Amino acid sequence: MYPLWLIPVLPLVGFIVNGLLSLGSAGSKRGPSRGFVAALAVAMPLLAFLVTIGATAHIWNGPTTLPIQTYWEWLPIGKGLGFGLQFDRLTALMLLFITGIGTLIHLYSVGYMREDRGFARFMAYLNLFMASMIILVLGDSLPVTFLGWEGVGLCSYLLIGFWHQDHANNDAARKAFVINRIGDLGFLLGAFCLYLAMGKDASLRYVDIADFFQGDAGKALASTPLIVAACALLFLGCTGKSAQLPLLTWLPDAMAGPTPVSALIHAATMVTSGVYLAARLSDVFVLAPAVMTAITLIGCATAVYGAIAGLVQWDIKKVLAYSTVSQLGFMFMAVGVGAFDVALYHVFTHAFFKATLFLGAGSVIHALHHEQDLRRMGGLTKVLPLTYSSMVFGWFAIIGMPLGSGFMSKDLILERLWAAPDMFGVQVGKLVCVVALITALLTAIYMSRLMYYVFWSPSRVPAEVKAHAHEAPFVMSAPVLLLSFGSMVAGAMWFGAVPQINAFELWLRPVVEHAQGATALVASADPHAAAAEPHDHSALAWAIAGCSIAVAFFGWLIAHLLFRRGPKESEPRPLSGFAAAWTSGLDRIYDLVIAKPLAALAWIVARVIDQALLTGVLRGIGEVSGFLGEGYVALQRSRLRISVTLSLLGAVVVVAYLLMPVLSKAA
Amino acid sequence: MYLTALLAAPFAAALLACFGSGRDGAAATRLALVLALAIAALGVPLVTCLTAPGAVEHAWFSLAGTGAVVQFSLASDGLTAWLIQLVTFLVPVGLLASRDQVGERMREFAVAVLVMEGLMIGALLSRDLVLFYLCFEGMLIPMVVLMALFGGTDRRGAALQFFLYTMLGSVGLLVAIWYIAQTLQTTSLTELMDSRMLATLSSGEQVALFAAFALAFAVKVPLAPFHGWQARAYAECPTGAVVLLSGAMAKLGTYGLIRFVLPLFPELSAEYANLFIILGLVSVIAGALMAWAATDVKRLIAFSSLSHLGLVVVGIFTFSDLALKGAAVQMVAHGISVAALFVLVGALESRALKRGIDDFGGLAGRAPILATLFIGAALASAALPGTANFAGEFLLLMGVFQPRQWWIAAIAGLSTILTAVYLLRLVQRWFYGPRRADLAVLPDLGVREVVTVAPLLALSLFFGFYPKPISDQAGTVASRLGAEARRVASGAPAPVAVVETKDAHAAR
Amino acid sequence: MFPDLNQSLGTIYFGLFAVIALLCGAGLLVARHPIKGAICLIGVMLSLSGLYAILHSPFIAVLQVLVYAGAIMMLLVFVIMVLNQGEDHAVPRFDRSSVLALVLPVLVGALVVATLKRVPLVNDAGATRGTIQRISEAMFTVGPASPGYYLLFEIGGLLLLAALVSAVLLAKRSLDRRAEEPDGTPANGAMPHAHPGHADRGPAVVSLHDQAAAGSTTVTAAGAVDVSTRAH
Amino acid sequence: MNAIDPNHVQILAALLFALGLAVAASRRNIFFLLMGVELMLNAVNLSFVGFSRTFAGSGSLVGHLSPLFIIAIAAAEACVGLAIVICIVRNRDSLDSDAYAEMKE
Repeated sequence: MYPLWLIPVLPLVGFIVNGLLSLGSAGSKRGPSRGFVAALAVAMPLLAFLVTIGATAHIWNGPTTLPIQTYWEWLPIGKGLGFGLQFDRLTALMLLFITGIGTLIHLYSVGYMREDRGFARFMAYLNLFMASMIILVLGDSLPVTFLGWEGVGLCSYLLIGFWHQDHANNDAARKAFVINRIGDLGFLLGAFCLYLAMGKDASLRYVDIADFFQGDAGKALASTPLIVAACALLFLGCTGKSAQLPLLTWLPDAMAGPTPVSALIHAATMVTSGVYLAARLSDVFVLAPAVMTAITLIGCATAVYGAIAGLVQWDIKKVLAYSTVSQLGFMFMAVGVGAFDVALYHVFTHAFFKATLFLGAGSVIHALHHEQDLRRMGGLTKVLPLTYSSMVFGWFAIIGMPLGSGFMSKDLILERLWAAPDMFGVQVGKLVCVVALITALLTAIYMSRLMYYVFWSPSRVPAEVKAHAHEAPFVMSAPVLLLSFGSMVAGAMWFGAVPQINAFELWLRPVVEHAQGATALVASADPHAAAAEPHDHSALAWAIAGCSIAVAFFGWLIAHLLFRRGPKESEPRPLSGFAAAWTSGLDRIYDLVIAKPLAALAWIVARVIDQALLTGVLRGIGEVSGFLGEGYVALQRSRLRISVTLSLLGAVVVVAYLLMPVLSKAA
Repeated sequence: MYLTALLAAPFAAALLACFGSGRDGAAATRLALVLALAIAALGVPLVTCLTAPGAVEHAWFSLAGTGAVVQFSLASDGLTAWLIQLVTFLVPVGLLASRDQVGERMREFAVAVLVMEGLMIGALLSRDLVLFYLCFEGMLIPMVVLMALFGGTDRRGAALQFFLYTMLGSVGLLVAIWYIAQTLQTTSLTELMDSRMLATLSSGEQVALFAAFALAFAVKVPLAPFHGWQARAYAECPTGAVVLLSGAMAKLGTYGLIRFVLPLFPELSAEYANLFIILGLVSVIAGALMAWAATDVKRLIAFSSLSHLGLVVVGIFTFSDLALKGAAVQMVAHGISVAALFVLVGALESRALKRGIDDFGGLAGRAPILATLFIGAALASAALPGTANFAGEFLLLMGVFQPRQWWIAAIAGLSTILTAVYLLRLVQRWFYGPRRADLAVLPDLGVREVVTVAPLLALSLFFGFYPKPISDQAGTVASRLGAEARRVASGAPAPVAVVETKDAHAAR
Repeated sequence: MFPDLNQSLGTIYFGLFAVIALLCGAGLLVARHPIKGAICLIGVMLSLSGLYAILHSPFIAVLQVLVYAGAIMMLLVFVIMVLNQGEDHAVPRFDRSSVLALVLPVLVGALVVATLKRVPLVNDAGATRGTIQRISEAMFTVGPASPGYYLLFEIGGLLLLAALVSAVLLAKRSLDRRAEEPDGTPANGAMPHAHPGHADRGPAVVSLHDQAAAGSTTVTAAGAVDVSTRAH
Repeated sequence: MNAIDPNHVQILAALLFALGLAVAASRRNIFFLLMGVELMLNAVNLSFVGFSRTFAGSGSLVGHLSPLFIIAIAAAEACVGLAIVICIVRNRDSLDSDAYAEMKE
């Protein structure tokens, strides 16, 4: 049996050792040996990566999945839910880039966080994150995935608030955790719905779910309230983790964390787990077309929202954060039209180029002594040549320049959108495709804006900072270069290094084939559907590819015209006007509609209902009985005479009672 | 015999502890700790032995004025066994945790704690209503002693309120037990359960008895409108006592609901299930909101306890198999996590003599071990997957979730969000933020405190990944006890076997 | 001892004594000073003595004068005069609760009258005269035929003895404490560190403070210490 | 033989008892309390003596004997009662029976 358990356990060991080292050295000035901590923290994900490659080799040409490994019985659900790990092609894909890119980012972190006192703690958290993320994708059932799902949320919390001396970071961390919890509740309830829908053979294991919903019994449930609820709730879980509307506000705030964290968690891996879940449960999602349409629309809205927000940010990390939001929107658009493989492909390419961009941004920030404002950058091409070249590759990929990885995946998404069948009589796919093209234009504009402001415009860096600005050390620049290389070649995956064309699609076919087939079935009802006719397909593909290339160049052109001279203002100040309203509008609405009323309710319940009313009633009862008691006690103790009188009165009553036969006679 | 020994052990230990040093707190602690650990070890076979220990049953005394003979009846099954593990495990924790607060008077403290342990074990083991009541009410005495002698500034008032409140709650129970003895001539639980004798009473009588039983346990849990004593008592209790009060004694309320209310009154439980579910939901939400608004951290944890146990009550009164299993797991899990939280708050309180939410800040830098353990305990309380609380809450929510009553699970699920809100608020206020100059001399946890808390968290993790022993042993028993109510609630016809025994009973 | 009176004279005497007894009783109720009350009570007792005589109980009539009016009231008056502060000017003789208390006697009286109205009593011709001889015979006959009054008599003697002893002890206890005091050993053991500043004020004071501090003061102990403190 | 109406004797005894009760129950001075009790005892004595005229034989004798014991008890009571009064007055400096209430706390 292949030791799958090693993959999560290795980083977990790193977490435990480094965590204990960090705790144990709390008293010392410098902390534990950085060399050892760094070596362990990087070695563990690297080993996990190697083990993953080994596992992938097992399913390369043979069976499409390793046998499920169940280690022990975890929860008494159904016939007993085991704690099991499942390694199929989807898992392999996710794990390869999670551990691979994760290792690179760990390496980068060694350089980035070296001087920080909490270095060991930071590396421990990163390792814990790796372990959680691995469990998320490796779990063979919804509860095991949920273990990783909340685990990554926890790590995200710990890492966003890593510099916990500053309450701004802590607030951001708390917000991320709480909003993720909202999504997690959706996840749980959705899982329960699924379980109920499956009837007597219910199980939460993915294989059982897939078997059931691919069968006739499952298909009979299509569009029933239970399935719709299940999909909607599970998608709520995805929106929380993957920062879709309406639960996206935590992601920009999460940039409070150290930059490697933003790259690893909030760009490359964790935020894509929503897409992973949707792909994993694709057989279920396709049974609720209404939810699928909603997913497309929400993805579209999120993409537009993120792109516009990215356009007006001044903080380099915020730009990238909103860009991530926007790209995640693209992924969900694809999910919504049943193009799960394409969505995952975009996850894959996005992981490379967004990690490149974030790490590059981190190098810039590092070089400029933690300056994150675009208005204080510019002209850094010469100063940071390695960073510059790698970021150019990332930029090239994200705006969809031909043959960059972003172009490949984005183009496929547009293609599938266009080909999507009508939903409820409306050509949602085509509409969304148009909007997505516009978003792609915006993407090109805001990313080019970033590049212009950082590299291609006159320098606005203060002289004393510029004097000390330097290229990042090798441990930092090497991972960025590797990733930028990846973001160029990842696009080739679709065509494949292997003999077959569509390697990526073929690779994922065993996992999502059925679900996409189901969507195609719906599609085939429409005779004009492009997907049904391969001949049209290639023509359409070329047309869309042309549009998308044109859009990329056009966006770059606009950015060149607008931003090449740098920003008008050079002094940082908070966002205002439209930018502020657009960026923090959602926050304000939530604050007004949910947070404030809830806090007020808490206050009312605690102070008014509990303390005033309930305690008041209690105290009232106490007072009354106390008053009565006092009165009685007063009779007993303060007046000797009265107690004598009362006892004698009692005697008189008794005597009178005894005399009743006599007294009742007439006189 | 074993059960009798288990019941007698804490009392014998209390006697032995009387001979401990009255001056040397450390020596008294050591003695009490050794005794408590020995008792804990004595209780372990309950869950590890494959066969259940033989039940003890012999006539004890006849209840004057009724025809009933009170049986000295002890028995153990999975549910009892696991709660006894919880109790016996929390006693040493409570003793260790109180070392600093109690100081020289450790001997008296230990005696009271051990007596309370014995009474709790008695209440859990007893299968006779009168014996149960004696232990159930007797627990109040050492608890009030602990509270009134070793508690905070408002200890007398809190102890009095606690005593009166719980006493008033269970007066009805006393009357109900008396009435049962009077009319049915027996107080044996097994007899009452097997022959369904209570069903022969008129409906008015049944409702009154049901209300008396339910009220007594609802106050103990506590359930929403009856939680008036809770926050004050928890806040004023010394650490060791509050560990037992919240960790173990509160569980006797939910235990009573499962052990007595569901099997004795299945029809009425089913009939009034919605009432209890709504009260449970109110506890869940109101508890969480009050915890959010609380400024005294012990009160905050008290309210969180209200919230979490409210969920257990909701689960119990949906009668579903999963929910009852979840309730069993959650009872143990919550006992562990809330004990850890209270021990840590107590450790901080004994250092700084305050415990307000604004009294500390930036402690993570100053006391990283405390911060780590506290965040761990808070996350366990927030039911992070991998902790026993998650296993409990997951099963509870899953069992509660029904298509027709989806709103129950939806509302109950909100507690997971709110828990995160208020616990993280606490964590942030206390442990994060800039270091404060007024807390310059605040030592981190010592070895003794780490040894107290770390096993709790380790256990929570262990049961988080492997709750099977609890869910299989305790959960199955709980599910069986709720089976009749579940059947009634679902409207299914009575199984044939029950009808037969009824007829047989009538024929006799 | 006393000759029988004829009917009319008996009734007159009865009426006379009854009126005196009632008037003196009323005087007791309203008297301001205990001495006046005591004198009224003596009046009641003397007139009752007369009543006993005309009711054929000469022995009791004599005892009434000797024991009651003579001994008991003597003692009472003696104590009143020893304490010499009996006048309760500070407190009103009656207050609101007294009015409540007056309901009770009215009820008792009404009950008796009502009963007698319904079941009138009549004199029995066989009634015995309570001479010393008859009483002594009844009381001191020992043996199987005895009604057992001698036992009561013995118990009464024991009771009186017990009363004597307890009265002595009650009165002596405070004297005892006063005698012990010069030794300077406080009963409850002074804790020297409790109030070092007060040490010069004598051990009794320290003792009192310590008791208060210990919070375990019993009333009698505190009272005793209080008395001894005042003696300083 | 004179024939004093036994009803009148009983009524007189009842009135005296009532007066004694009134004194004991309404006066706050501790001496009046004691004297009220004495008055009630006397009234009971009178009642017994009165009943000695309405019964024959040993019944009549009881009416003569009981007052003797009552007088003995009254003496004992007065003796102890006064000792207590002395004790209390020394400690409390008050004859007000209401002022002794705190003794119970």
